Amino acid sequence: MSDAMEVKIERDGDAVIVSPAGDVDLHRSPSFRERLKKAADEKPKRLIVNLEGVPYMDSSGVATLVEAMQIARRQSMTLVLCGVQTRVRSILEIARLDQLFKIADNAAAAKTL
Amino acid sequence: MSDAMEVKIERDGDAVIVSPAGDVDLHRSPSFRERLKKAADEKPKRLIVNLEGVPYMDSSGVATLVEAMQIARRQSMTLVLCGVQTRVRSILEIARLDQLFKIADNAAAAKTL
Amino acid sequence: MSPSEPSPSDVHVRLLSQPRFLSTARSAVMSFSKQLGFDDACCSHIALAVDEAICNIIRHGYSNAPDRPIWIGMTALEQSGQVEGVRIIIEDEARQVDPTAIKGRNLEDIRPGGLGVHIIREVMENVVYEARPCGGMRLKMSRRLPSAGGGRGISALPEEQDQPKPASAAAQPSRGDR
Amino acid sequence: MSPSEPSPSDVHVRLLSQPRFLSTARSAVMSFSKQLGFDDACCSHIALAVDEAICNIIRHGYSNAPDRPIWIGMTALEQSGQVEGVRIIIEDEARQVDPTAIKGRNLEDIRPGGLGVHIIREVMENVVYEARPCGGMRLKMSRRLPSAGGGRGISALPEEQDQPKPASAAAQPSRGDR
Ligand SMILES: Nc1ncnc2c1ncn2[C@@H]1O[C@H](COP(=O)(O)OP(=O)(O)O)[C@@H](O)[C@H]1O
Ligand SMILES: Nc1ncnc2c1ncn2[C@@H]1O[C@H](COP(=O)(O)OP(=O)(O)O)[C@@H](O)[C@H]1O
Repeated sequence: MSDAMEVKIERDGDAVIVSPAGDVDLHRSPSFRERLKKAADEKPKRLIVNLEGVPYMDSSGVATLVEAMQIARRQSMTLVLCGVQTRVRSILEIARLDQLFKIADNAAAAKTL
Repeated sequence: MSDAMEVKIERDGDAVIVSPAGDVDLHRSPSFRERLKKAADEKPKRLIVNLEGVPYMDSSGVATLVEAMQIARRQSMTLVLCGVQTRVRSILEIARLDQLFKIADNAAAAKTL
Repeated sequence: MSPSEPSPSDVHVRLLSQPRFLSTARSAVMSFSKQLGFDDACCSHIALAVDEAICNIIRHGYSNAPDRPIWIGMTALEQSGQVEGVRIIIEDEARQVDPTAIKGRNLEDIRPGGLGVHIIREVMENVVYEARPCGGMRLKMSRRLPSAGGGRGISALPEEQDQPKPASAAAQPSRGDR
Repeated sequence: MSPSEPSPSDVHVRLLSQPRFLSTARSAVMSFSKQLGFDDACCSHIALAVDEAICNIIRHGYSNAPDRPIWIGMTALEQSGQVEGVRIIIEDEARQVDPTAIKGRNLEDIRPGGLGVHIIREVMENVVYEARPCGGMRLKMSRRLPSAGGGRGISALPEEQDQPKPASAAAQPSRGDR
C-alpha cells in the first residue's frame, strides 16, 4: 500500500467517474483531493464520485467532498455521489450534509439522477 | 459480545456439527473447548467442526482441535473439519497439522468424507 | 459522570503525530470497543471520534510536526464486573489552548472543514477537553453500551433510526460538560 | 540484521496481561503492517506471531496474573525513505528465563500445545529473545516486505505456494540468531 490513495478515473459519455479505493482519512485525503480536482478540471457535465470502495471516511474526506461540491457549483457541473456505504453515510448524516449531496445507489443511477 | 465463544451445536443423523463463530484465540478457546467436549460427550459417530464462521485462530485454538482429535480417536469417532478459511488453514499448515485432520469443503461434504 | 474512574487504562497506544498511523489507532479502538460489546456501527463511531481528535492534535496542536507523541488510553467502564461502556483519554504535549476555544462550528455555514469537534461531541458522551498540569492537552470522553443507557441523544445511526430521540438537548449530559 | 535500528517505535501499545485484549493487539499490528504495504496473508501472519508471543508472556511469564504490563513496539524499517519491512519488539516485566529455554517442540510429537514459538520463528525473521537489563524479557523480531527480499524461507502462505523455497535452512537468517 503506498501513501497515495488509489483513485480510478474514467470518462463515460459526458460524465467523469472518480472511484477511490480504501479509507479516506487525513493521510489519504490529500491525494484523493488532488485526483478529484484533476477530474473536475476536465470540466465534465457530470462528476460522479463512486464511493463503493470506501469503507470509511473521516472529516478530512468529507471536507474534500464539500470542496468538490463548491467547485462543481461554480462550474455548473452536477456532482453525484454513489455507492455510499453505511459508515460513510453515517458521517455525512452526523455532519448534516446528507441533504447537500445528490446520492445515487450506483454509478448507473448516478448518470441519470 | 460476551467473553464466551458463540458455538452452535446441532445433531444431524449420526453426526454432531459444532459451529463456533468468531476468532478462536486464548480468550475464547476455553469456552470453545468446553462446548466441543460436550458435543463429543454425546458420542456421535461423526463430529463435524464447521469453521466457516472462524476468520482467525491462534495456537490455543489449534491445541483445542488436536485435543478433540485425540478424544475422537479414543472413542472411535470420526472428526472432520469443514469451512476452513484461508488464514486458519495457514496456521494448520505452519503447525504441520493440515495432514492430521480430515478437512472437507462444507458441512454436507463432511458428512460423507 | 461515569461510575468508575479511569484508573490505569487497559490498553494504551502511543503514536507519533503522523496521519499514516491513524488507521492503526482506529483499528485498535474498533477492536477494543467490539470486545466490550459495542455493535459495528458504534465501534466505527468511536473510532471516528478518536480519528478526529488525533487529526486535530496533529494539525492544530502540533502544526503538522511529525515526531511528537499522542497517547490514547482505553478503559472498560465496569460496574460490579459488568461492562457498561468505554472510556477513552487522548493526551498530547502540544501547546495548551483554552478548552472553551475548542468547539465545532455552526453547521448551517457549509464549508470544507470545521466538523471534527462537532463529530466528537455528537458520537461520544461526557466529552471534556482540559489542559494537563504537566503540559499538553487532554481529551476525555466515554460511551456507554446501549444496555447501560448509552447512545441516547447521540446522532442516529442508520441502524438506530427507528429509536425515539430525546426532544431536548438537556437530556444530553455531554453538552453540559463544556 | 536489518539495516535500521529500532529507534523509538512509531506506534507503541501497552496492554494488561489479559487474553481479552489480544484482539486489540492483533488489530493494531494488522493495520500497522497493512499500512506499510504487507498483503493480507502477511499481515495476518505478523499478527499471529504477536498473538502467540503475548499468550506466552501471559501464561509462562506472568502465570496468568491479569494486571501486569505487556508492551508492543512497532516500527517501520526504512532505507532511504523507502519502507522495507516492520520491526516488532515485545517486552514484559516477567521473571527472566534463559532465552535458549524458549524453543518450539518437535512437531513430529503431535499433542495439544507447544506450537507458539515454532509459529513465531516460522513467520517472522530475526527472532531474538533476551533478558532486559531492567528486568523482564524482550522479544525482537522483524519481517521484510517481499519487495525487500522478505518471506524467503518462511512457511508457504496459501497465496505463495507457487514460489520456490530455498533448499537449505542456511538461507534463513532468522535461524542463525538463536
Ligand atoms: N487538539 C486541539 N488543539 C488545539 N486546538 C484545537 C484542537 N482541536 C480542535 N481545536 C480548535 O477547535 C477548532 C474546531 O475544530 P474542528 O471542529 O475539528 O474543525 P477544524 O479542525 O476543521 O477547524 C479548530 O479550528 C481549532 O481551533
Ligand atoms: N515469554 C515466555 N516466558 C517464559 N518462557 C517462555 C515464554 N515463551 C515461551 N516460553 C517457553 O517456551 C516453551 C515453548 O513455548 P510454545 O512453543 O509457545 O509452547 P507452549 O507455550 O504451548 O508450551 C514454553 O513451554 C515455555 O517454557
